Amino acid sequence: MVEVLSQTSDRSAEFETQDLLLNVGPQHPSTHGVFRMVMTVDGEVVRDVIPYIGYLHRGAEKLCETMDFRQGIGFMDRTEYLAAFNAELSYVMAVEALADLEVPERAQWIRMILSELNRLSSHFMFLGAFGVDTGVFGTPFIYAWREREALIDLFEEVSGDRMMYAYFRPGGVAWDVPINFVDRVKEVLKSSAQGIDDFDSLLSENEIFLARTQGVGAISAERAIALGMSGPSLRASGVDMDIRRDEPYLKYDELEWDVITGDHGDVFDRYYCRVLEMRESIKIISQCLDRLAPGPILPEKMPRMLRTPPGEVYLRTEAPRGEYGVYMVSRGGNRPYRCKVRSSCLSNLQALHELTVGEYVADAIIILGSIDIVLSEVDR
Amino acid sequence: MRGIAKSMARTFAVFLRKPVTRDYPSYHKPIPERDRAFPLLLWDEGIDEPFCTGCHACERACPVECMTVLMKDNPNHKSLDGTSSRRKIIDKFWIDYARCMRCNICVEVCNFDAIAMNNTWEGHETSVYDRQDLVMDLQQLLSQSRTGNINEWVPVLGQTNETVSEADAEDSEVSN
Amino acid sequence: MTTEPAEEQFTNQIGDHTEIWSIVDNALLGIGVTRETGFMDVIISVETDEIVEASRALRDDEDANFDYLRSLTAVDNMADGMEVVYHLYSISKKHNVTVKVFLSNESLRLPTVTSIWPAANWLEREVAEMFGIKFSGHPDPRNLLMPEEIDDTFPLRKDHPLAEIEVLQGEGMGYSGEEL
Amino acid sequence: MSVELFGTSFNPWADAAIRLQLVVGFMTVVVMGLIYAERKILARFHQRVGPQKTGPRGLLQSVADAVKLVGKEDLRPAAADPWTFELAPYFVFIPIFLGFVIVPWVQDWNVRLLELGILYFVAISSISIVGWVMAGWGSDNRYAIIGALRAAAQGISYELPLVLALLSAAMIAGSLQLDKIVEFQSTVPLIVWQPLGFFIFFVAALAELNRTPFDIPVGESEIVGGPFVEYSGIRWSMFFLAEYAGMLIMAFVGSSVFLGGYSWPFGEDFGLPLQILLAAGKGGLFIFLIFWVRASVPRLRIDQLMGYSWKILLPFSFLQILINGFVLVYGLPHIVLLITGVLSLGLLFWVTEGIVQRPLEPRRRRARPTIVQEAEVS
Repeated sequence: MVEVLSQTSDRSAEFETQDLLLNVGPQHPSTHGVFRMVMTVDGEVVRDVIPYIGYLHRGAEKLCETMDFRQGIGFMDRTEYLAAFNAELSYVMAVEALADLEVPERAQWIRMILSELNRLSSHFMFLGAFGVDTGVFGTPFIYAWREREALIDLFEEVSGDRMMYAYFRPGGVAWDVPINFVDRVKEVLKSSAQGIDDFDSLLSENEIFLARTQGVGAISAERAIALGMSGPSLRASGVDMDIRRDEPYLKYDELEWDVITGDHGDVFDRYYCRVLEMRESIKIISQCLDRLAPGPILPEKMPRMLRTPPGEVYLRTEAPRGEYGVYMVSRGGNRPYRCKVRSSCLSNLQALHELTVGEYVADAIIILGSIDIVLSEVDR
Repeated sequence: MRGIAKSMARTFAVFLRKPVTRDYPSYHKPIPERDRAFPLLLWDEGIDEPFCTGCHACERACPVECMTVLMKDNPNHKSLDGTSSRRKIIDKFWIDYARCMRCNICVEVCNFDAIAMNNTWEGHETSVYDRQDLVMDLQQLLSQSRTGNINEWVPVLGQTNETVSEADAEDSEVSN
Repeated sequence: MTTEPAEEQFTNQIGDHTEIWSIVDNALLGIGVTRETGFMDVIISVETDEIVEASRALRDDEDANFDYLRSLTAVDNMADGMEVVYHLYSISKKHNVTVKVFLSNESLRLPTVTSIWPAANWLEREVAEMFGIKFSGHPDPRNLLMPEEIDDTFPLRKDHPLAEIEVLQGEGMGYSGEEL
Repeated sequence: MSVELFGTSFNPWADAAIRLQLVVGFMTVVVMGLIYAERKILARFHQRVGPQKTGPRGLLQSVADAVKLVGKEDLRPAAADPWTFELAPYFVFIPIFLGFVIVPWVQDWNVRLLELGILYFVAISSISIVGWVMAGWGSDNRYAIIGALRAAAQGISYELPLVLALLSAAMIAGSLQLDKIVEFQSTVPLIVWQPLGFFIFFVAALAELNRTPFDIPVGESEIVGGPFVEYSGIRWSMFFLAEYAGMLIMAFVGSSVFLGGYSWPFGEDFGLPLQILLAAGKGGLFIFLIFWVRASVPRLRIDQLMGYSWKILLPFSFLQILINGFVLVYGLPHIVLLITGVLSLGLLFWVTEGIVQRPLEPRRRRARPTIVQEAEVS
């Protein structure tokens, strides 16, 4: 059926045609921030695409080199504003590895709950924006914001801020969660599950949505690996890689959960992997809540000013968009000598050219949406 | 068509739900005790002077260098027949709210519990027409605490719920 | 060799490294390698002109199979030159290695590895513009994050200063030098 | 040679002009209400509240918008083609309003009842495509030209199923005059005899109106508004007005042809108020359906859109005409129409589901980690 619907005749032999340069961004409704790409289009088909990034470059790496370890947390939040807990997590775990700090049990569970909740909120954001990219007028966006609002309210109750939490600290978390935390998380999980159901029935089976997303922007597993993609975008191609499982950090190896992989590596699989991943997140959080026991949340002896011995570590965690790594070099003292952020979005965005060329203009937009970039993480 | 029918059924089900809009300017949602807006200075009502002694601890710890602190000798000190035990006291204090990134570090490093993050709506609704108006001086920083329009929640690093519930059992009951 | 941390200093190394050492040694037969042990991963350093050869060996060797370039960055060691750091991972074998290349300040130039890992493309562009390291043979040597016309400023070098902070508090403060 | 209007006699041209003016003036107000209704209804589909600050429950929102738009500067890009750019809104706006000539609002409330009413309607409404292309070309903007070409391709493609669906209804009703078609439906509405025709008409109407899922010419998330990306102020609002007026006229033509307009189910004997209620209710239902679809489905891609029109809708509309022809020629009972209509509609749905490459299948869930399991064992 598809072959019949999408057949087009080869026009190039009949007319002399001229390619059109189409500039998308930096201000465009679907570039998810300040991203610019110049597309060469032949009619409706993209022949070439050149991405331009750097509009949001703030030098977070350089700034971190001039800050002590606690001050750097705030800048890490701002590299990934949609999943700031995950960004903080990589950073503080790198510091802990360097300073050889033992993190108390309770703090680890709290960290896991919050980073998984943050994964939920980030994926909701993806679903919303992606739904709008495919052309549903606002409905998925508002559904997403409705659920994200509940999550962010919870984060505010815990950390005091809605987006830039600065809550994870080297050694643990800054202060304990509120007394009614467990109940509140359960409440929020319930509403999130409802939100995922809403999305599932709104988009996942809609024929037009499937026609738009399936078979579009497909990438093979080999190419996805070679281009350094990570996270759901990589797993959608069928690569079974999840840092949470392969190199377990925190307590992920003590829980029962599955890694979701796709088969086709197209836009739809990237979307649906995320939807299923959200359900896994809910599963993880519910198990964490059962194991959350009272106890200290920072090590007994925390120095007032943290200093680390010289050394270097590349600490990677599985953030919602993929591998978020912090390469930290210390030469002793209270600040990193070099702090490099390995941004999953940057590496995923590299694949854009390969994904887009040969597709339609309208598909270019949803392909960009499907790799779910956060420009502040791309540019850092 | 079945999928489209399912989508339409779901949107119609949502159509019948109650709207979730919070009518913001006319309705302010109660914000949690831990909410962090911008830092404020606290007023010691017992002695009627600020807690802050101008020790520069917060100024040094601030990652974005948004603070400027000047200290002076306390005219109200006991040696000068005053009532205060503070030898030095804050003279001038500026915080540039436009630069502040609300990281809470100034609160954590303060030795005198003199600075706190504003956890009222006043702290969030700070829009002005001129960026210069976001540079708060000492009087502006103190005014909210002086009028009692702030419920202090000065987080102690590493504080667990057990210690909280023992110490402030009554408070937390009230706030919850 | 600027960093040679004593091994006994670290207590939280993950796992036993002997296996990965033997794999890497087998893969890199005939290539001069210096070993170190990092916090989580093993670190090897190779000579500048052998990096492409070593990379290819690490990727193509069946036991090593480092097919995934996690990260590529550089560290400015000031007087001691610079080092370029490759973090490699094998998706099938699930092991890591960190490869380092040390460069002297006189010749900040090394061959590109984009032919081995296409993922290196943008990462090398970023390193090139931020540190001023030339990657010879790079297919697309434009600036990545900075404007294209800037080619003599390298922000992540240690001798590059931070920008001045614009101070709004000075105005109307009414204090001068003697009061401070 | 004179016509009665409000008890006075006029020259027929003057009379038509006055009637049309009344309709246009009235429609402008109705369109404002329609915009308000769309915002409120879509808001409820989103679980929001919608406009609520301007006037009681936000009722004056459209008025405020109109005032703002009129007050805005009318900008023209320096490189634009001045004549094409400035005339384009009229080419979109005027044909839509000329289409109101043939609509039988209620019994005896109309501008003119043309004998070839349906033909006139489809002929005049397709002129507005020229306006779209002019807007796209005149703007000297690449998004605009892409949008204009999409609009032209889509408008022409969906014109055919639309006409054929209306034609098949007219075959059964035996007239192209809209009030005759309405009278024909005083007992049973034509949607019962022509379910396939109604579906084709509805889909083609969505495409003609550039509404979701066929809003690719404006495609906000891709080409940022398409042909009117460069327009502002009053010219932009004319496009907007034309869009909603088009929706209104399509709703009333659709309800007249397929739902029985003002007549069914109570006939014409119940007087004017009930007729108004019926006409407005059916038109409103049609419009609500358009809003509902807008809130629920994504946008098609250009090739899928064209393919759907030429390869699915067009053959099926011919099939409908064929069936009608058989029934009329051999004098078969109308129940045959219902049965074949439902069957062919089912066939159409089945074919439409074929546009999906692969049905939703649960993704592989890789079992528990291999490495960790080994570690736990050892």
